[in-house]
Formats: sequence, C-alpha cells, structure tokens
Amino acid sequence: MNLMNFVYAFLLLLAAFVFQTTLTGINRKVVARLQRRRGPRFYQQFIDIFKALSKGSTTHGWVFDFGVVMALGGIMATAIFIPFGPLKAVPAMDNIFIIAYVLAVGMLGMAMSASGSGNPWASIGVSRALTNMLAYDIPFMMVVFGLIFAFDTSSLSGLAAIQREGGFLGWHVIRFPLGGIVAMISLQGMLGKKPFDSFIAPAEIASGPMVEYGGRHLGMLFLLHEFSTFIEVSLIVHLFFGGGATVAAFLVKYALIYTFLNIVSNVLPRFKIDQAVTFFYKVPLALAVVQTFLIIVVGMGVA
Amino acid sequence: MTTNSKDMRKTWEKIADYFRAHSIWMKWYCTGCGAIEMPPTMTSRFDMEQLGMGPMATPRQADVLLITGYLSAKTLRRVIYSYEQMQDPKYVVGFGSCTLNGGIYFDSYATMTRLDHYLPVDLYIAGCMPRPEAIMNAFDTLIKMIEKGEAKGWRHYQENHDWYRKNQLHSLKEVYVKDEFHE
Amino acid sequence: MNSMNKLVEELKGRFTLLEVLLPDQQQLIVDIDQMHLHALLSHLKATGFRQLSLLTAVDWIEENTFQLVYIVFNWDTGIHVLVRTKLPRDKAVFRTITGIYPGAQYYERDVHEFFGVAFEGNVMSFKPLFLELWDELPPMRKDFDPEAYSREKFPERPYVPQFVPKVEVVE
Amino acid sequence: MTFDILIVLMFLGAVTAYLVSKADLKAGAYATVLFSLGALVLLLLGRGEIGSEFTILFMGFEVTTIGWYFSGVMVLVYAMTAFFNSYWMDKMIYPGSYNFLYLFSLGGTVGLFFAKDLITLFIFWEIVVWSSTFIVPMGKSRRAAVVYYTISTIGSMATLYGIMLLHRISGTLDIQGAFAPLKNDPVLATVIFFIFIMAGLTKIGIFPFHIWLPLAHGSAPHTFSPVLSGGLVKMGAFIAYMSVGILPAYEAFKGSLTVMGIPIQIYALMILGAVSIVLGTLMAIKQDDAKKLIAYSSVANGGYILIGILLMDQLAFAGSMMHLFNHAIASAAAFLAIAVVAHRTGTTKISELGGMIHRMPLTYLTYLIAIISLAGIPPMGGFVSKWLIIQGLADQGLMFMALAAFFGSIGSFLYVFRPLAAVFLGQLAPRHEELASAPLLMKIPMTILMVLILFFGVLPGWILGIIGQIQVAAGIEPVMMSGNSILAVNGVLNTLNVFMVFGFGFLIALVIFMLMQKSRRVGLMDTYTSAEFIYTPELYHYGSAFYAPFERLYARHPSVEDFLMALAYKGHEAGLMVNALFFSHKPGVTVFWITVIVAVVTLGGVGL
Repeated sequence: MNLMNFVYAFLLLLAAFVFQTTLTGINRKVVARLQRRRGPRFYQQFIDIFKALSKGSTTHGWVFDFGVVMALGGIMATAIFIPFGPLKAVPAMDNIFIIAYVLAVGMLGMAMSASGSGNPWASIGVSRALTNMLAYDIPFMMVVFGLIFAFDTSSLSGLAAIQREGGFLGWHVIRFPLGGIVAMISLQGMLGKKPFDSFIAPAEIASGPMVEYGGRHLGMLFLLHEFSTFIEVSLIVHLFFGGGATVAAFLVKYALIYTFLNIVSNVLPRFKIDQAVTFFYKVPLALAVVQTFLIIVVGMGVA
Repeated sequence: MTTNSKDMRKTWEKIADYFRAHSIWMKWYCTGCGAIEMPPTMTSRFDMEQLGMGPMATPRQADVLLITGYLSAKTLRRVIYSYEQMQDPKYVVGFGSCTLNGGIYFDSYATMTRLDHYLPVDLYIAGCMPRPEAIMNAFDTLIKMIEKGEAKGWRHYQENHDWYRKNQLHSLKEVYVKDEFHE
Repeated sequence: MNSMNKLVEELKGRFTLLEVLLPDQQQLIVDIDQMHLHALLSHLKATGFRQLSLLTAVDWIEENTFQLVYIVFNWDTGIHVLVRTKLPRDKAVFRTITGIYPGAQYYERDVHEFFGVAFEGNVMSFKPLFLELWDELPPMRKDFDPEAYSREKFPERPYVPQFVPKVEVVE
Repeated sequence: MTFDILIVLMFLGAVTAYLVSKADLKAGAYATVLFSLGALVLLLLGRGEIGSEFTILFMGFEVTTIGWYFSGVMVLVYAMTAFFNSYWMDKMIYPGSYNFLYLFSLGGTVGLFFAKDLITLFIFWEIVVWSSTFIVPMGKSRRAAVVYYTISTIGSMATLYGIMLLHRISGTLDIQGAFAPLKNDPVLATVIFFIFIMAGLTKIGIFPFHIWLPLAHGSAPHTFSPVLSGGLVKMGAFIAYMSVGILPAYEAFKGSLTVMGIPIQIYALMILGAVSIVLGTLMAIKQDDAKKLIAYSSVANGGYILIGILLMDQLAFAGSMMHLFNHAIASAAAFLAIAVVAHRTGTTKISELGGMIHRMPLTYLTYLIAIISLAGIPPMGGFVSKWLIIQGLADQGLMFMALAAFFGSIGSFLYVFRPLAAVFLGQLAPRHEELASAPLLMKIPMTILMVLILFFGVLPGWILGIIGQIQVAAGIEPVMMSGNSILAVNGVLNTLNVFMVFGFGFLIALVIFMLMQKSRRVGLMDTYTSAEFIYTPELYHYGSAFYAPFERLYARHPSVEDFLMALAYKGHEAGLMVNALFFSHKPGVTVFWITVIVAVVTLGGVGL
C-alpha cells in the first residue's frame, strides 16, 4: 500500500461517484416516465448533492458529526476495496467477508449518529434498518458461502474471472439460478428499495434515520447512499454476472441491473418490517439453503 | 423586477446559488385549502420535478416552506417553529390571498391577515386558490430570484429577528406554548 | 307517523312543554323550562334516544337570553328531538348533563369557550379547547366584534393600489 | 521458576488482601489491584520459561504455551477489573471476603491452566468454582448462585468421574500420559470425550447449560461480572481443548460415522455450539437489562469458540483462540462501561437510562470500541477472529455452522447496538443532568482495554504468532502470516491495509466535512416533532422495546428454564404421591406396602 495505491483509489472513488450519480439521475427520469411525467434532468442528482453540501446545517453534538464522517469514511473505504470492473485499487483485498464487514462500519457510524440526534424517529428507523439487515444478509451470505466453497476463493475478481472462462453460460446466475434469485432479492433489501424500505419511510417515520440531517450532513448522507449503492450492486455484478472483462462491460451490466431493480421497486408497495423478516426467512432462506446444499453436497453446477 | 444592483455575491456564492436554484426541496406544510393544488403540480400533468423540486419529510431537509392558505393563530405558532427548524438559506412562498391580506377571512378573530408580518415571505402567489399553472409560474420566478440572489428573506429574518418576534408576540402572545395534550 | 304522534302525546302528558313544533315527520322541537330539562333528557334516553347528536347555544342578545339546544337522536325510529331551553344571559350557569350523556363533556367545553355558559359538575368544561391563550370575550357572543379584534390583533396590509388599470369607456 | 512464585503469591495475596481490608476496605481493594497487576507482570516476565515444570507441595505443574496464553488472558481481565473493586466496597455485604475470594479465584484459574496432572487440575477447578460461587450471591440474588453452583458441579463431577475412569485405564494421572491409550479404543474414547467435554460445556455456557450465564452475570456484583464473563468462561474452553486436542479426538473417532467429514460425536457438539450462537443472539436482542444482554452475548460468542476448538484445523482453531482473547477484553470492556453507568445511576435497566454520552464521554468511547470488536467489525480485533472462523468453516464447507455463524455475526449488530442507542445516546433525562463522569481510577483500565482492542485489531501478528506455537504443540499446521497479512486457504486479510484504507476514507470524509460552513449547535430537545412543542425529555427517548417488531416474531419461544421447571415440578409431585402413599396417618397402609415391597424383592430375587 503506497502512495500510488491511494491516488489510484481516489480516482476510482471519483469514477464510481460520477458513474453512480449519473445513473441515479437517469433512473429518476425512468421512474418519472413510468408515472407518465417528464422527470428531472439527468444531472439533477449532482445538483441535489452539491446544493445540500452548500447549505448550512445544525448539529446535536460531536457524536452527530463524528458518526456521519465515520459512516462516509467506512463506506468510501469499502468502495475502494470493490474492483471497478477489472481495475483494482488495493491488491488482493477484495475478499467478500472483508467487504461485508467494512460495510457494517458505515452502517454503525450512521446508526450511531442518527441515535445521537436524540430524535425517536431516528432510533426507530435505525432499529428497523438493523432488523432489515438481519433479514436480507443471511440468505445472501449463505449463497456466497456456497460459491466460496465451490471455487475455493473468496476474492471478487477471482470469482469473476472463473465465471468469464465459460463465457455467457459460465455466469453464476445461469449455473446457480436459485442463488441468483436470492442474490437479486437480497440486493433489493440491501439497497433499501421499495418493498424493504420501511426504515426510511418518509410519511411513517419522517424518513427514519435521516430525520435530523439537513444541509451539509444530508449532502454527505446522499454521497453515502450513492457509494453504498455502488458497492452493493457491483458486489452482485461480480458474484453472479461475471464481473467485467473491460470497464465498459462492467458498467453496462451494472446499469441494466440497477435500472431493472429500480423499475421493480417502483411498482411494489412497502413491507412492514416484521413482514420483511418473515418473508426473507421463508422463501429466500429456503432457496439459499437448497442452493448451498446442492453446491456443497451434490456439487451441481460446480464442475 | 428591481434592476439588478451591483452583484455583491462572491463567485462561490453564485455557483452555490445556481445549485440552490435548480434543486429546491419543499416542506409540504398543508396549512390551508391550497394544499390540494400541490398534488396536480407534482404529478404527471405539470410535474414540478422538472424544475428540480420535490417534497421532503422534515423541515431540516427542506429549502422552501409553502404556506398554502389561511393560518389560524395555533397553526401560525407551529409554522414559525417549523420555519426556525429549517436550514439556511430557506425561502417562504405564500399561496393565495389569505396570506396576502387575509382573503375572505380578513375579519375573522382566528386567522392572521398578513403573513410577511411574521415570516419573511419571498414570493406571493395571488389567487384564491392559485391553480397549478400559477404555481409553476411562481416556482419559475422563485428559481430566477434565487439564481440572481434576490431571495434573501432568510437573511432579513436573521437581521431583524426582534422586529419579527415583536410582531409574533403582539399577535400570538406566546410562540412556544405548553398545551394540555403534551403534559 | 303514528310513532311521532305517540311520542308527542307521551311527552305532553309527562312534562309541561312550553312549545311543541313539528317541522317534518323525523324532527320534533320541544321547548321546556330549564328546571325540567334533565328529567326530559333522561326520559328520552330511557326510551331509545341513545345518541346526543349536538349541544350548542344561541345568543338572543335582544331578549338578553342564551338558548341551549340539545339534539338527541333515536336510531330505531330515526327521529331527532331538539330540546331547547332559555337561560338568563348575564349569569349563564347551568348544570352538566354528562351524568345522562357522558359524551356531552366536550360539547359543554366548546359552549363554555365560545359562549361563556358555565356548566357546574363538569370540571373539564372550564379548560380551553380550541382557542390557545384566549383572554377576550367568548368569540361567538353577539356583543363581541371579531372585525375590531382582528384589526387590532392582526395588523392589516394598507391597501395602496400600485397601479390603477385604465379602463376605456366604450360608448 | 517465576510461575510457582506466581501461584503462591496469589494465595498469599488473597490472605493479605483479606487482612488489609479488615483494617480499611479501600486499601483491601487496592491490594487486589496490586496483586493482580503483579501476577500480570510475573506472567509476562515468565514468557521465556515455557516448557519448564515445577511442583508445589504434592501438585505437579507444567508451563505450556496454551496454558501461558489462557492465563495471560485471564490475568489481564482480572487485573483490569480489579481497578473497579474499590468503588463497590461500600455496596457489598462482605467486602473483605470479596477481596479474598477475588484473588483466591485468580490463583485457582492460573493454577488450573498450568496443571500437569489431573488431580491438580481438579483441585484448582474446584477452587475457582467454590470461590466464584461465594462471590455471585454478593450481588442481587442468591438463586443465581445456586443455579451457578449446580451447573458447575455437573461439570466438576463429570470431570472427577472421568479422572477416576482414566486412572483405572491408563494407570497414570499425568494429563499427557492418561489420554494416550484412548487412541486405539474408540468406544471408551467416546465415553471419556463426552464426560470431559461436559465440564467445558457447562463452563462456556453452551446450549443446555447456558441457564446460569444470564442469571449469574445479571445479578453478580457489577465488578465481578466482567471477570465471570471475560475470564471464567475461558476455563471451559481450556477443558474443551483438552478433550479434543490432548485426547486426540480425530484419531480416536476415525472409524466412526462422519457427517460432512467430521466425526459424528464432534459434529453433535458443533450443532450444540451453533444452537447456542443462535439462541444467545435471539435472547440478547430482547433483553432490557444491559448486563443480561452482554451475558447472552457471551453465550453466543462461547458458541463460536467451541465450534473453532472442535474443528482443530489451521484457520478455525486459530480464529477461536484469537476470539477467546478478543471476546475476553471486549466483553470485559463492555461490562466495565455498564458498571460505570450503574455506579453513577444505580441501575443497568436500558429503558430507565438515556443520553449518558453527555455525562460520561470516555465510557461511551469504551463501550463503542468494545461493541465494534464484539460485533466483529473491521478495525477491531473481533473481526480478525470471526474472519478466521468463517474462512475455516468455508474451507471445510460446513454450511449449517456457517448459517449460525452468519446469523450470530449479523445479529450481534442488533444486540450490541441496543444499549449504545438506548443507554448512551438519545435524550438525557433531567434527573441525570448533574451526573459526574467516570472517576479517574475507572478511566485507567478502560483506556488500556480500548488501546489493546484497537492494537490487536490492526496488528494481530504477535497474538497469531503465539497461537501458531499452540497449534504446532497441538500437532496442527499453524496459521501462516506473511508480513501483516493472514494467509487463509481462500483469501488473504491484511489488517494493516484495512485500517489504512479505512483511515484514508475517514480522511476524505473529514475533508468534505471541514470544507463546508460551520454548523449551528442545537439542543437535543430542538428536534423535528412535526411542529409540536415538547418539554419532557423522558417521554421523548426511544429506549424500551427497541426491536419490538422483531421480538414479536419469537415472543412465545420454548425455553430450557421452563422445561427444567416443569421437570422439577413433576419430581415434586411424584415425591408428594409417594409421601401420601407411604406416610399416610393410618400405619396399617404403610406396613402393608413395606411388606409388599420386601416380598417382591425377595421372591423376585429368587426368580432371577
């Protein structure tokens, strides 16, 4: 880890930010078209973020600020670990478990600062977010566990390379269809998209953890949201859709999956948090266990 | 429009004002009968998201406070409290004649008759109640005002805070009240 | 129709009613002296008028009286009975009916706030309900001038026409 | 040479502490601090003498690396917690004997880890069990002590029986020698294996025997709970290692049925470990008393440690050894933070507290770093050990253990966050407005623990080096380290890189934060309340039933306590029935039944 790594990492972060924010802008237009209206300009998301960063804001104490900075720092660190297509900023560090747990640093920072604001809406939102995490993460980790055992490597680029050997048919979403379905559903939960977004419900709990954030803090939380979306969607692209031989291929797959999920989320209602947990522990967990069982014991799809 | 006096803002301010103009988040405080005009303005026919505007859940996150009609004394106290929770720079848009001069309730004992006596109003929309076309036109004007840096109501509120407070106390006796339901 | 006649006969028999009106088949207006009001209401409640739809007051400032109007409703027969009584305006004090209709608690509080009629026995009725920090005359009384109050409390915007549209008079 | 001084010093120290506290209680407490720190220093100095043997009176001791490592963890936890004793002197019924028992149990644990033969092992095991049994009732409830003692005795009686059995088979009492003949006799090996591991299960608090943990930790004196959960639980791990490592379980059970490549006996225990992870997590999520919550988290982490030890492979075993250390200091730090809150406010109930950060920021930091390590989140040590355990499981493809491990690690985010949000953050009640922060003497151990957790999270090299030596001694291939990255079969973890990248991210976020305008400081009550005016902070603090929607899902759950209570009730009923049958007030009936039984026995005897 020398200076070059850090400069390279910073550039990848910038590229991830620019790509993901434009994609969110385009998706806002797609969603608007779904609702038969024109929708904002494609660079509206940039304007929103920079406007929020340019405003003044109120703070509730050092925990409130420290939590936001720790959250954004943790999420940026995770984004550095994620290979941007074939490019890797930090060598040999794209281990799935490291990424899953460094992601938790961001979540903890955000939860800490939200509760530190003293607003019960925020604490309710955080308790729902953590329960939601307990729901969507278990099936996902089970499927990932199966993949690691099957191919004896837990590095993202390694798994992506294995998939690319078999060309299109080599993709894990084809060889392990159940695992692919579970991954897409839990990605919907990770992103906090419609069926599983009870923890940021605007009307119900006044946007949950983000209730007390304004101006600068809100801008940083928008950045956090963009980076965490980048992390989660590229995790699925690397694991199940063959990563990216070239940056362009990676970005195209990424955009298609994200837009697909956005459309799906736009037509779905919102689960109550205990309904979300029961749903995740019925269908996806069963699929995940069956998939892992097939991989480990039967060895189907691995040869 | 007053002629543009020498522009005092630094370049950084101008860029920030460009961002602030094209992304205004709205604190949707449905105070009066004008609130029903907002849904058509937001949905497919008029779609105010084209202008970069959208509803937000809490005053902390919002930039513009829309007062969409008459304000009784009780609601005015809550509106002032919400306004003070918003982050600078913030703007206030008064809908309809009730905020201008009391409208049809000018002689009522319960409703205030002039909004800019209590809050710095950047923009009024005439009408009782203004239709979505008028609202979209008003938002367009607001965007131009912010871009040129003329929407300085929030600074005016900060500088003459005691004048505003005097007016508020004259009309409402107290702004932060203890009510029976929260003991 | 017959249930209405039976009701009117029965009430006339029991109570000395000052006046009885029948605006339509479903409505009966009964005036009674304030002393017998409670007896009439409890009788009506016993005979099926379970719901107290409204309790309000009317300010007859010329006769210097308040008129309390109780509207009770019978779900089975669908008949409204408006029981009315008059109170002297200057010392408007009356006994609460929460014993008969517990729901009247908020109505009495409302009437007290807007007319100033005191209801003994309902301690809640003296607390403010809608008007926060109100210290003027109760606003619904006729001798209260809302316009003067509004002009004093909420300063007007001076109406200065910035421009007068020139209207061409067409012959 | 230094180690026998160490053990003797402990027992002398115990007596001196007792006598000193007769004179002045505070001095007695400070004596415990001095002696436990002395033990720590002696231990570190004695590093070079690993492998030496010594005897005290008739008991033989042998200094092994694993013994040194375990007692190092134990003494560290004892030393850090000793700083808190002086503040609880006035709150205890028998403070003098508390000081005595505190050092007495410390001596017992150190002696246990260095025991060479089974008799010494059993003696020191009993010393620890008895001394901690007398300390636990000094807290709130005596019932906890009774439950604690009964379950510990199940373990110690099993060990005694095992020792007797081993003596009869192998003739010697020396640990290494006694287990040797079992290699080629699978049936007997299974019996001995289950008997010895019973003591381990009871002490770690694995599923059927976890009942005493929340009771004892919840009601033990605030200053003994960290030792109980951080330290004493590790004794069970030592016995579990003994029954798997020293008794070569894998060779002994080669013949028997294997599930996913693991002998059925060991796999059955791993299922118990997995169940206790899930059970510990679910129960910890719904606790309202912070101490019970951390107690249940010890049950969950005990499950991790047991699974790691039972696997006896390069990664999971190293992970569980490191998790032993991380869990010890992390749960000790968490308990100490809660003890500070209890010292100031008098209660550990989460729903009665709130906003403690404004009164005791250092305690908040300690608790935060402790739970980051408990939950296994990167910059702290807990992540390294959990990463190793999960890599070990992935390497062997044990999917159901992995399911429980994932549930445990994600679930730990929930239950560690509950006290953080409801006790330390949120609204500060007016009655807690003038609380002072933690006293100086309490701040020292908390800072030391914080530094240790962070240091071993970023540079685990030293600890993994020791663990490598343990693995070599146990005959497993040690965990490989190159520079600062841990090489696992299917992945590499460079903790220094993780920390530097995290620091780099934090730096960028800080720069973004600093670039913008300064923000306006606003009180805690000036929050968004949909424009309503609020004046009562307690009403506005979200503390009780933190995960209500999730808790509702498993509200009616079967519990071991109810099962045992039912069992006890049936036993009581049977007794009453017999009593009524035999000792009814008509003597004739009693005489009749006695004759019937005598007849059956005699005639029956003839028939056999």
